[in-house]
Amino acid sequence: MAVKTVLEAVREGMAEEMERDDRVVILGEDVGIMGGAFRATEGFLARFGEERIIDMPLAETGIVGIAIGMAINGMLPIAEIQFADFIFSAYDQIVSEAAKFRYRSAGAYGCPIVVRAPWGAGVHGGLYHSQSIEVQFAHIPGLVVVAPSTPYDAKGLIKSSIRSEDPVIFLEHKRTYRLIKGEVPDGDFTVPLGQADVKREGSDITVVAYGLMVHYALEAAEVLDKEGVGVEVIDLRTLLPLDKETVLSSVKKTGKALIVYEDNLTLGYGAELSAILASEAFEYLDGPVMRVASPDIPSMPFHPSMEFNCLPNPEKIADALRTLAAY
Amino acid sequence: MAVKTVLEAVREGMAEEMERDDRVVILGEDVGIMGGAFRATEGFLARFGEERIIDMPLAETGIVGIAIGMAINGMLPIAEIQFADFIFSAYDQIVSEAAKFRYRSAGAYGCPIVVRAPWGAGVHGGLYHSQSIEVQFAHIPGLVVVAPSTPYDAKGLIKSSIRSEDPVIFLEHKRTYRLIKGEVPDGDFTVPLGQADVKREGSDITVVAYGLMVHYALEAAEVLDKEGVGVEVIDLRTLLPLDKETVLSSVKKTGKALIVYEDNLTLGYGAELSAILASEAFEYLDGPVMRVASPDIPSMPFHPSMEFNCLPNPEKIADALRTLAAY
Amino acid sequence: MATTRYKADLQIPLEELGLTRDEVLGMYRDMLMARAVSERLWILGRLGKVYFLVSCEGHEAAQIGSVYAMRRGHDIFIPYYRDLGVALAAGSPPLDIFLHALGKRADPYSAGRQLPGHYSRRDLNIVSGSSVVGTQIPHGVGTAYASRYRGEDAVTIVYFGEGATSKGDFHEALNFAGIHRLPVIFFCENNGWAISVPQTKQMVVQDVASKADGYGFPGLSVDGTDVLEVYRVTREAAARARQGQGPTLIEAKVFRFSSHSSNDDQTRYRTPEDLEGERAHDPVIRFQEQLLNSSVLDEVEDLQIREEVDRTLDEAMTQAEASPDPHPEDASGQVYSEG
Amino acid sequence: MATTRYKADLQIPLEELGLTRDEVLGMYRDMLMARAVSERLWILGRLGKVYFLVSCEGHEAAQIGSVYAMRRGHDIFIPYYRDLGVALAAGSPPLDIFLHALGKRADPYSAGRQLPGHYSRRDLNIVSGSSVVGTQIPHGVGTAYASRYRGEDAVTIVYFGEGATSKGDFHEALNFAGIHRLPVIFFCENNGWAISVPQTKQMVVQDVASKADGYGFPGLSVDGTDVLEVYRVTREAAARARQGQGPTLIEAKVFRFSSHSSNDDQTRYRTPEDLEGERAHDPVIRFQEQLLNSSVLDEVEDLQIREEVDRTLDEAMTQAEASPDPHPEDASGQVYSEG
Ligand SMILES: Cc1ncc(C[n+]2csc(CCOP(=O)(O)OP(=O)(O)O)c2C)c(N)n1
Ligand SMILES: Cc1ncc(C[n+]2csc(CCOP(=O)(O)OP(=O)(O)O)c2C)c(N)n1
Ligand SMILES: [Mg+2]
Ligand SMILES: [Mg+2]
Repeated sequence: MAVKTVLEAVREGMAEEMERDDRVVILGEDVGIMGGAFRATEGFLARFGEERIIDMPLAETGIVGIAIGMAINGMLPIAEIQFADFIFSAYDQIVSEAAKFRYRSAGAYGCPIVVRAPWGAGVHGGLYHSQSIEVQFAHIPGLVVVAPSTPYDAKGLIKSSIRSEDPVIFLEHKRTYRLIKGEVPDGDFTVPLGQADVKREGSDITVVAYGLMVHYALEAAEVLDKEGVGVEVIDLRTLLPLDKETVLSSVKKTGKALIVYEDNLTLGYGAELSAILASEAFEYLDGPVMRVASPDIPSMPFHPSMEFNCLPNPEKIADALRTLAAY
Repeated sequence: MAVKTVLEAVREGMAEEMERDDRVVILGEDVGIMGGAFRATEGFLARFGEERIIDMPLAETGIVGIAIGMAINGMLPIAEIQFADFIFSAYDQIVSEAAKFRYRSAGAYGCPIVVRAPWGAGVHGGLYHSQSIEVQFAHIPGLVVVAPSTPYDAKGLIKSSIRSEDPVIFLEHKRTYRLIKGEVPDGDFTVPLGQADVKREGSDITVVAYGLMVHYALEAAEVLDKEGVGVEVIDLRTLLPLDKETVLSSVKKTGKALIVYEDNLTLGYGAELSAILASEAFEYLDGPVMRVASPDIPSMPFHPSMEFNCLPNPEKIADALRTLAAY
Repeated sequence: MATTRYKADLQIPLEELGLTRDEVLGMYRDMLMARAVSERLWILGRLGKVYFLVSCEGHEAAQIGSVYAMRRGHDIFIPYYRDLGVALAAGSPPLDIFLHALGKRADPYSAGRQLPGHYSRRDLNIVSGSSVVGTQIPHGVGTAYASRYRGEDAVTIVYFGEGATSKGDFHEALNFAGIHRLPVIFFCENNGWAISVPQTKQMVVQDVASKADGYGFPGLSVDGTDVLEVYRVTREAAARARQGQGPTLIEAKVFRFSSHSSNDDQTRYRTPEDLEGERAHDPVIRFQEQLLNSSVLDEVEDLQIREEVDRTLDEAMTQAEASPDPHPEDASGQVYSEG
Repeated sequence: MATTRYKADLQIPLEELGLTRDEVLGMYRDMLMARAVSERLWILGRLGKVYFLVSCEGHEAAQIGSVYAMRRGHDIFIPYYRDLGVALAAGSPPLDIFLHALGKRADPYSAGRQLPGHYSRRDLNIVSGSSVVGTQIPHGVGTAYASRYRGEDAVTIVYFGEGATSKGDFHEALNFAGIHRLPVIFFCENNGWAISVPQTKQMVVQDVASKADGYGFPGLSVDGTDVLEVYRVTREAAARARQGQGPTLIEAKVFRFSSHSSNDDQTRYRTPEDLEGERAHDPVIRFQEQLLNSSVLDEVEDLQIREEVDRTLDEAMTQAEASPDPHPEDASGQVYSEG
């Protein structure tokens, strides 16, 4: 086992699947000779050739729409959206088409595409290179939405996503790409879709997070530990379908829940988690279901002083945990 | 005062605003000689001329994108999306552009467009003429999202929306168009954006709804009334910005809350309401926050037997109310 | 039938076209069938049994001529809502269409989930579509890529109206198909109307075919009421595609005889003269006359074929109407591959 | 400066062009300024003071020639991220650009909210843009509609790269503009690259200009390193637009001298010969030679202008760097019209 970054893990996972199954191809802007804006497909063009590593014209509807066509004709395409912020012009193809193919054909046609999108803030990307886009997809039945936080999960989940017969939105937090390192087995292994992971056990408060926020939550949990509060950290990993059981059983144990996400608060992913807890764990709750998220502004402002003021961080999470602990 | 339908109310409101202010124009597919798929602009072409009633090519990105350009150059365009289900190819223009113009220009440019979209199920429209689309917009700071349920509100709110300096997504429930009638004053009046309306008072349970579901909730409330349970029905009217105060003060009074929406359950609008209640009204809750919504399927199936099985209805609402009452 | 309007067609050059007499009669039967199914759907509509329909009347020659030019069962068909004739000719029998229009449980396209007009049969390579105009066009580019990628010589034909050419999906799809010279035929059924919006408000150019110029492959306009001409042009495009010479945009100029759909009333926006005038271009009558005049068919056979069509449809309709409705709980399932 | 490469330009026909000497020197100064601002941004980038930049080097003639052809303060400019030269020439001084690039509170474009390269000044009719490629194109169609609707003769000019022409937004916008013959100029700065994707993988056609055919209005290709030619062509398009003759698509063929942005390294995907070769097409040197050879400018004046540019930038940079950063709480506000 070697220590790898999230980026390396995604790259390795894709490369292995491409070796394994020649139905897998990658299409996106600059994925060829340049190896992708973040270098996720570095070296792929030389290794797999132009037929499988397709530099696309600048047109996201086309990228996803064409990937859909490939998928319904027997291929397993991976469509790369250069930044998650640019996925919205492909929104119609994803929501009206990919998500509904199976249902509308009563099971005759599946649509096994993977749409990869680097998302998230903390990189001074400004309004259009920072966005969280998960709820727009996690609301849509028929889609699978994945958001790993560690290199291990990233590799295991990209492999499961490629093999899945359903359309997967695979969200790679760009701040974690090079920042987060961890042990990743060489060679084949998968992490199942739809399963959350308890990244840290604790008995007093449950924190639910995904992506970069998992790491911030773990940092905050360490701090609270020193203050005598046991914090359990759940990494959802897959946002749709949600692993409700893991969340419910943790909160039934701790009685208190904090949900952390970097998207803006209103109708962010944490809203659904709160709703589930308020209805299905009501009798177990010993305090309000709290959320730490970004404020309701259209997107992250560019200048770091403003950006960092908006983003959740370990301090804000620790503060919320203290409030809950004292409740 | 005359009795009018929701459709007539919207039409009248638009016509009055067009008379009042020649910056108002309407653009959309078939809005001209045909008067719109639902006849919302019937007679407008003859009355206001081709420059103001613009039959558009079949291209939603263009319809909204061009409306945005008009708006930033001093006009007050109303873009009609023929069915809400077709708004997704304009999603990028709405979310990346309309919603962010003011923020990204630090207030220099506003984007006063109104995007009207007939939404909702119950008309045997099948997968692509039935959808609820509100959360995809109500999650986006910078947008105003309006969803009236009565003719009075429809007229008052369309007028406020047209006059608003912010981009408004105006959702007209197509099942209410001709079904729901009510008194509507002739001539000018407005209903303010951002204010919920208590459509029925009651002391035991609060139901929060919007669109067609308000009427179903009122029906269920009548039934429960006979069973001795007092149900308060809040019609949100505006979904973003949300009138949190009205909801919170009602639930603080009743201690119990049911949220009804016809979108699929997961990450539907009710998720946010639940989350707010679970965090800000926690101490007042005498029971779980319940939701009645459609199941998590990609959209409404066509055949009425399946469609009606999916949609919330007065019986399902009454059942949930009974559960809450007994809690 | 007294006057022969299409003298020029007196002879049908079967050999030159590469068609057998049986195939030509098959085309004719399918055109009659498409027309007759449409007419029966209107009746079922008026009886309140069919909630919604989009008819193919006026488009039959374009739809059926193009399908016959393809290798059915091998090539890939991506129809849009108006393509009843495409579905039929590609092998989906009228029973399918009635089951679908009635939203029956046995509807092979969608099990009663989709609004009528959404043809789909995986076993016949007919691809499921949405109601969103234009989204299928990039799909056709992707299916063509996949066929070529595997070294197969299947060609994709993707259908749409002239209104759909205004959408970004059209542009993005054709652009990519041109760059990669993919085996795909873009088949536009130009009836001059997108519901109430006439072509002059939809585009400046006279011919949709000319839009191909910007994508670097041929665009051809063809009289879409002439089934054999549609066949010829499409067969050439398919041959080019199969030989690696890339895409073709075909524009079939047709007429929309009925209102846009059962929810529409075209007398609101079209003049009586316009509506009257287009009846002179009935593709079914035109083909009938051509067949009779060229003696490929005689009047007795013609009657036999028509009676056979009627019989088939009587049976299909009866069977479809007797078929059970979906159960309420059929609304769930097939959201994901598992479950 | 020893050899004169552009003999054909020996004379500058000021009168024919409708330009005064001052205007021509203004163009020259703005081109020098745009280049120099870019160069300084790279330096600030290397010093870690500027996080991100997109340079206009190689595009200066196209950007500045086109702006001078418009009525500044009256016509509407919709730039994209590479249009530093457009912003400058349209009246936004270098101080603005530095404040913006540094994300300062006083950044007049966005108060430090947008990534550098997003020019916007309402008082100068420079319209705010996003980073999403192509979305601004329909905006330009809408602004043009509004101008004409009010009976004003303002023309909109909207800028984009050749990559943007692949997007649906481009197609939908040009289609509508053609139908309504709107007073808008679509100005494509074709540098042959969309980050690492060469034009051959972006489109089949040689000239972006030819894409206008499908929309029924003129498309013109112009040497985008020749500022006066760009000026002439754009002025004609603006005159046509003002006279109600509709849109024009102008393609200025330019070179991208630097990597796509400060995050990119073009040596990864471009050959040294390619990169070396394009330096021969420096629009700034070309114009300088033209001015000197035609005696519109002498070497002393040239030096004076350059010194003035340097002085202006020294001052602007110092002032910008000293300007306060945004407060953390500046992140809120201006989400809605109230509050
Ligand atoms: C994206 C989208 N916008 C609007 C509609 C509503 N609509 C359905 S059919 C149609 C007209 C289509 O015209 P055309 O493409 O010419 O096909 P035709 O019906 O004439 O065969 C419209 C506007 C839709 N289904 N999808
Ligand atoms: C919709 C969208 N997709 C992808 C990107 C990422 N991106 C930024 S610039 C660019 C290339 C643009 O090329 P071109 O339009 O030719 O302009 P140039 O930079 O060459 O001036 C890409 C792919 C984006 N900003 N927006
Ligand atoms: Mg049509
Ligand atoms: Mg370029």
